[in-house]
Amino acid sequence: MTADAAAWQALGLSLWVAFWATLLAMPLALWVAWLLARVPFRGKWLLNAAVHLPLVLPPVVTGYLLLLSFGRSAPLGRALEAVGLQLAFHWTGAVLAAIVMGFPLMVRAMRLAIEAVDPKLEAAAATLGAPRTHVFARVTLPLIAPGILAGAVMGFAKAMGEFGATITFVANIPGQTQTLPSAIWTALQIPGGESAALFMVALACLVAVAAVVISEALARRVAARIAGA
Amino acid sequence: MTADAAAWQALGLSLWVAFWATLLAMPLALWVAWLLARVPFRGKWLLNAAVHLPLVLPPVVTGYLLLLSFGRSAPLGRALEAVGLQLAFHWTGAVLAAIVMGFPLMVRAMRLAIEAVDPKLEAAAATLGAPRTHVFARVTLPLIAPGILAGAVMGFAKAMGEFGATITFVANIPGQTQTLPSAIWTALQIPGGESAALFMVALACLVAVAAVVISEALARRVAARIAGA
Amino acid sequence: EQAPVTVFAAASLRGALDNIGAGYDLPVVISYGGSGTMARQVAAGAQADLVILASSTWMTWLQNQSLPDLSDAQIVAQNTLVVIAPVGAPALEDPADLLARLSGGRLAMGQRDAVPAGTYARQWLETAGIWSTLMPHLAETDNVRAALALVARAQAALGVVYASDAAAEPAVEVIYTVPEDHHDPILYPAASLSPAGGALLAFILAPEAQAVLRDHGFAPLQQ
Amino acid sequence: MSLDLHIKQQFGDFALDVAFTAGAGITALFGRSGAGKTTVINAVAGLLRPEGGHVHLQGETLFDATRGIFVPPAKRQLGYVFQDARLFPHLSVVDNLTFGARYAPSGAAGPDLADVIKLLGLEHVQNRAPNTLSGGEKQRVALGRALLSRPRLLLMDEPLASLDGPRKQEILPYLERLRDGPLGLPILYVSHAVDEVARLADTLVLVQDGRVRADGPLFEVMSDPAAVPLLGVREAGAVIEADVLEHADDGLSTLRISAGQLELPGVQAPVGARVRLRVLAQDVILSLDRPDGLSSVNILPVVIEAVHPGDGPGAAIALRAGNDRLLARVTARAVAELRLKPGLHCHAILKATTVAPGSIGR
Amino acid sequence: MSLDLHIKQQFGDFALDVAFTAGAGITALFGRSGAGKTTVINAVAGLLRPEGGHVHLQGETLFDATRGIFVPPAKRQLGYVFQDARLFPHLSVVDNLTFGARYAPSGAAGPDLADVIKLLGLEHVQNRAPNTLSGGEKQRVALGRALLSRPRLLLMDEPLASLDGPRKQEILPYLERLRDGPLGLPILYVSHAVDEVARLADTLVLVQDGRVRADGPLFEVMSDPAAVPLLGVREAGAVIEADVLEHADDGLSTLRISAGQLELPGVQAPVGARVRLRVLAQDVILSLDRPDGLSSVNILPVVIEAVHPGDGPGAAIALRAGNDRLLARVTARAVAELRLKPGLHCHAILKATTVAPGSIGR
Ligand SMILES: Nc1ncnc2c1ncn2[C@@H]1O[C@H](COP(=O)(O)OP(=O)(O)OP(=O)(O)O)[C@@H](O)[C@H]1O
Ligand SMILES: Nc1ncnc2c1ncn2[C@@H]1O[C@H](COP(=O)(O)OP(=O)(O)OP(=O)(O)O)[C@@H](O)[C@H]1O
Ligand code: MOO
Ligand SMILES: [Mg+2]
Ligand SMILES: [Mg+2]
Repeated sequence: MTADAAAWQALGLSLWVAFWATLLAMPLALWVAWLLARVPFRGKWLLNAAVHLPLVLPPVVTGYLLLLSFGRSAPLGRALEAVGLQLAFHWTGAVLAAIVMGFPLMVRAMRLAIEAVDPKLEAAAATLGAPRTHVFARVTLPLIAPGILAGAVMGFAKAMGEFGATITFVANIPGQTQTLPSAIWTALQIPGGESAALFMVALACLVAVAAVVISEALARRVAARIAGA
Repeated sequence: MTADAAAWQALGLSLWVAFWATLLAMPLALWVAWLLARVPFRGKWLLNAAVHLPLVLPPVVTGYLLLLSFGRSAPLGRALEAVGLQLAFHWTGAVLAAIVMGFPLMVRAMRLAIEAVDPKLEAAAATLGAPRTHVFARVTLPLIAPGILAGAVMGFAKAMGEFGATITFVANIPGQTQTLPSAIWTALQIPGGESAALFMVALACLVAVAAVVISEALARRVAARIAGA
Repeated sequence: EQAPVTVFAAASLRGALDNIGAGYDLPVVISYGGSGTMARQVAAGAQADLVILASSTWMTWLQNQSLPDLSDAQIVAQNTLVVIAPVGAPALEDPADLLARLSGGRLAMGQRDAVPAGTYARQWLETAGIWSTLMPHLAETDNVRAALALVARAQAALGVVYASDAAAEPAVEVIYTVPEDHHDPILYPAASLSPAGGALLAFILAPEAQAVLRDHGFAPLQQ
Repeated sequence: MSLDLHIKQQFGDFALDVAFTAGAGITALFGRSGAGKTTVINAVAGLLRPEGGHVHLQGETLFDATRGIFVPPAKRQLGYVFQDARLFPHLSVVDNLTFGARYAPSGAAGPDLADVIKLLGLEHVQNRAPNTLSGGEKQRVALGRALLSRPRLLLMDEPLASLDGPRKQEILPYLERLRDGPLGLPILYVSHAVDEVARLADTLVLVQDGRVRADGPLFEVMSDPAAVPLLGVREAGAVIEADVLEHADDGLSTLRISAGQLELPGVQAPVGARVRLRVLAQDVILSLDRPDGLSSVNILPVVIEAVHPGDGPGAAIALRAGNDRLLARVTARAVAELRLKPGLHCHAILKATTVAPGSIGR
Repeated sequence: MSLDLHIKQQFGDFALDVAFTAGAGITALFGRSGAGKTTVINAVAGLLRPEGGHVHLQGETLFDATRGIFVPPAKRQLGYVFQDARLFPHLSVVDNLTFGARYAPSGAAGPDLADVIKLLGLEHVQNRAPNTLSGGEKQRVALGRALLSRPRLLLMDEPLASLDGPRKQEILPYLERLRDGPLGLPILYVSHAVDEVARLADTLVLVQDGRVRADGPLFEVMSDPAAVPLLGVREAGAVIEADVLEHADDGLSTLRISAGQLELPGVQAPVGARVRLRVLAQDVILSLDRPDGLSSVNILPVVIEAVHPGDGPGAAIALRAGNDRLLARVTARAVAELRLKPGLHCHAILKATTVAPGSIGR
């Protein structure tokens, strides 16, 4: 396989992983953000700290902890493998790593957005008869669309760039688990690999630009609707 | 030096680096967030994409790019060193790496907060005679305090956990540039190093908890002032 | 307080080199990392007195960077490639049995292109004619020690690592030693960037330090 | 309907302790800024869980502090028109209007979207974003939104404050129809405007500094000279009932009250209907003799019941006209010159155009 | 002051094209909801940059579309009381009030913090967060905040809409004093309340559907029968000037108007001052003969100038009393019965308490 083909393959895998990671993490992140923003409960500080942990820990440690929890020798990993879900050394594990690593970013963006929603509007919806879930779906959710979008972009970008946890959890197997960052890193470990790396860095930049441009366009549409333009 | 002493030393350095990174990045992040949120200009998408790049690129690449730009053999690096500011292989470089890596997180949090400020309040301040800078300092800034706080926590946490870019840019010199993540990684390089690593991971967790708890307490105070409680 | 000697060294030397440094009469500060990173950092002007890599290609690259203070390279250590398994496993008679011995598990090794130990492992497996069969069953890590840990933690069934790594980990057992001629020689070249580095280099080459390296599982230097 | 409430709530040094019962029709909460009106209405809506008291609506307990009962707002089926409009900024005007429709009890009667848009004059803005509406337009959408959720009780917190006179004149009869129509929609209405209150309310609750100062049927509270300082001198007056006898071609209608007949313009109720007239104290002129040749033809024989000298140069004269009570406000000088005193028979001149006609409930 | 403006702005299918000049004193913008009042005031404040037109204040060009001049809001030195209060939620009431003080031109005269807190009754809330204020309290803080920035022109967008009657009665005289005092603070005032407008305004601008329908001195616009439909039937009337002659012990004051003397309660102006009286058309009763024995002592000889039959059962009668014009609203039946027609001499009975006294500016 040529270096170029390997690059495209890695890009494809990264996009795939980032797509699933973003999609899967969003509802959970939204739920956690909502808990943190709006629901008072004991031990909230613990959840809050736990959400931030992947930021504070070196990614390698996070990957290592994932391996210890979901690896083949861990009960959880074995149980999941028994139902056909293999995570370690598998692209699905890369998705999990990306979810975990992007989680603090997504939660924070969504939480800020939720906290900015005027509770008076939610109260107004309640007086109109809307049950809690409907208030969330019909008032809160559309109003925090910019925050969700921001969270999604951050999560996606992080998933595209995640390296340490991914390589530790799912290794760096070309064609199987070699994401774009792993491939770039690999290229950099070879004397003279800079040009191959540069090409892949350019691909990553392109993806970043595309993600940012698309998300901004979406955000502008949301904002325009509210501004009435 | 014992393993424990090394761990404390690494913790001290990481806290020091994270402190400066957060402090220095905040004004710049705030400015960029404000530009992105409120000022229309050509090429905004470029700035926006650039801010997201450190998320998308593998940290090692970011570190390598820093090394190429600010290394002792790069013109910029040499110029800075001439005025007494050495970055590469120096704790100041770790600060720079942490700033760059945490920047997207800080900007996003602040930007979301700025976008949530009702422009009508800013307009009201203007009609009272407040020049632009005063409107920002006396109305916008206090209103986005939660976002600034969120950005600061994220930036601080990221600075505590940054590994790839840091080790690439400033190396892993115990007592000089070995941050907590580098020390954890180094500990994992010898079989049986897990217990030393675990101890340092616990330290990192403690810092995370402390940062989160402190920031939440601050945020509650801000919120209480606005709610009038 | 004496000025310490700063060494940039390949991570797989961690342990042995720490011990040697402790026995030196000046304080020794060692920054560990991947060989490629080390080489680039030295080229970028890192204030190292001595650089020790795990890869001849990177040392060649570094020598070509026209650094005025860089001395000629000298081999300070040699290593052997071994196959490891969790303790208690029977010896591997024939590399052809590798796939069977994996029994659905994975073979941990350094990344084939990026990690020198992984490149040597690939060379061996290609020579043995089982590379393509094994390819789908690999767990390629970002450094050898990670491969070692995978086997020690039973995350991977078997691993290909250096003898020096295996020696340091009580949880694993060497079940096969790879013949030296099945891959490029595994050499650790070093070069000094200052007189202090040169002195330390000489100390490492001295028999006392070489004995420490051998204790850590490195192969004796073949001059 | 029957609303029976008692709300106790302490905010810093402001103590609210309000209790009243309201029957069918419109109950007005009237009081100065900061008196506690919004707080009461919030407690009824369930947006505030008061520290003490209870809220019973049609026999159902919505809140009871001692029994620990608190029905959440979404389950109360009340329509709340907020003092600030609180429109959903991400929804168009139409989507705001129909927001609550799906939660209305199935089969509940009430106005439909087209009716409401027409009544409130929202045709031109229906597809716009709330942020582009003028102040009065927002308030109208808020009113429509509450109506379309088909509530069993409508809570209105100064809903017409930013509406112009002509628009108010369109909406007020509509509210009356809601109250009087088949829906019989009861309304709890906060207002500073005495004329609105006088026109609409069946029950009046005067709130001052967190306490109820007077409450009861509108007629009684309004014609109680003691209420004058609370209502404001210029707004004091009586509300009386009248039967519509005839509509003449020139637009004047003849109405009968207990003391005689009145001729009024602009009476919309059909012949035979009972309507309500508001007679401001300041719009009643007393005459010792029955005057002649006046452009005002409404002259009633009255008996003075009491003379209440005010703080200033005015005096409030309580009058009996047949079975009805009227209030007149005259100067102290006139009291002296005309020797007005209880028991004196004289004539009250009412400007025909000064009374606000409006149909009345039950 | 002189304000000279022309604002052109298109919002979707709403076209605004408003031009007027306003002299010293208070200029009222009056119009129905959605007429474009807030848009005009925003353009004056600089919060909207209109598509066309200009704004000149005291000879200074604040905006000129053709010359591309646009002075930013912060440099205009105007005080704006918004329709929604727009208080700064993170600042206490006092900090809101004093927000603009530091930008006031040094040495500018005006009320100080203590004055404003007292006038607006904010003593008890001064250290509270805006979120805990009632609707009326918020509006008062907004007014105080604008006043304390020492503006050279005050823009008020329905600033009293959510205030109760007594509070309004306290604030209106204060606004008059601002207008008349040494500051001579000019005010551009949006209101739906005709009584506020009649009391305060020197110039009245009637806006309808984005156009000016009538504008000019208050006296003229108010007593123009053509303005009746815009003002609302019940609010039409005349505003006349009077000189204070004497204050009697019983609280009544004697005032001279061109047609004779009136006796009114509650006149605060000193003897010799010129005051303004509002006489609602519906509060004027016409009598062919001079009546006697009435509780109302204000009877003026008048001449009928014109009879304007209305759409309904009423007619507007334009009267001349001395040099002043009055408006009376009577029924068509009374017109017929009393045979009212131009040139007829008769008497107008004015309820003494129906006129709203207030000092007047220049
Ligand atoms: N959270 C709070 N903390 C302290 N005081 C409060 C709080 N909420 C309300 N108040 C006070 O309670 C009083 C009653 O408020 P409320 O909003 O019920 O008044 P209101 O009668 O509706 O007045 P308005 O006519 O001005 O709207 C006010 O003085 C207000 O300042
Ligand atoms: N951004 C916009 N897009 C479309 N229409 C707008 C926009 N802004 C204002 N309008 C329309 O312009 C008209 C005038 O608005 P404005 O706010 O000036 O009215 P107003 O006279 O202040 O009314 P109110 O008394 O109800 O506050 C309204 O019909 C409004 O819907
Ligand atoms: O020491 Mo290495 O570069 O991990 O084989
Ligand atoms: Mg209120
Ligand atoms: Mg308006």
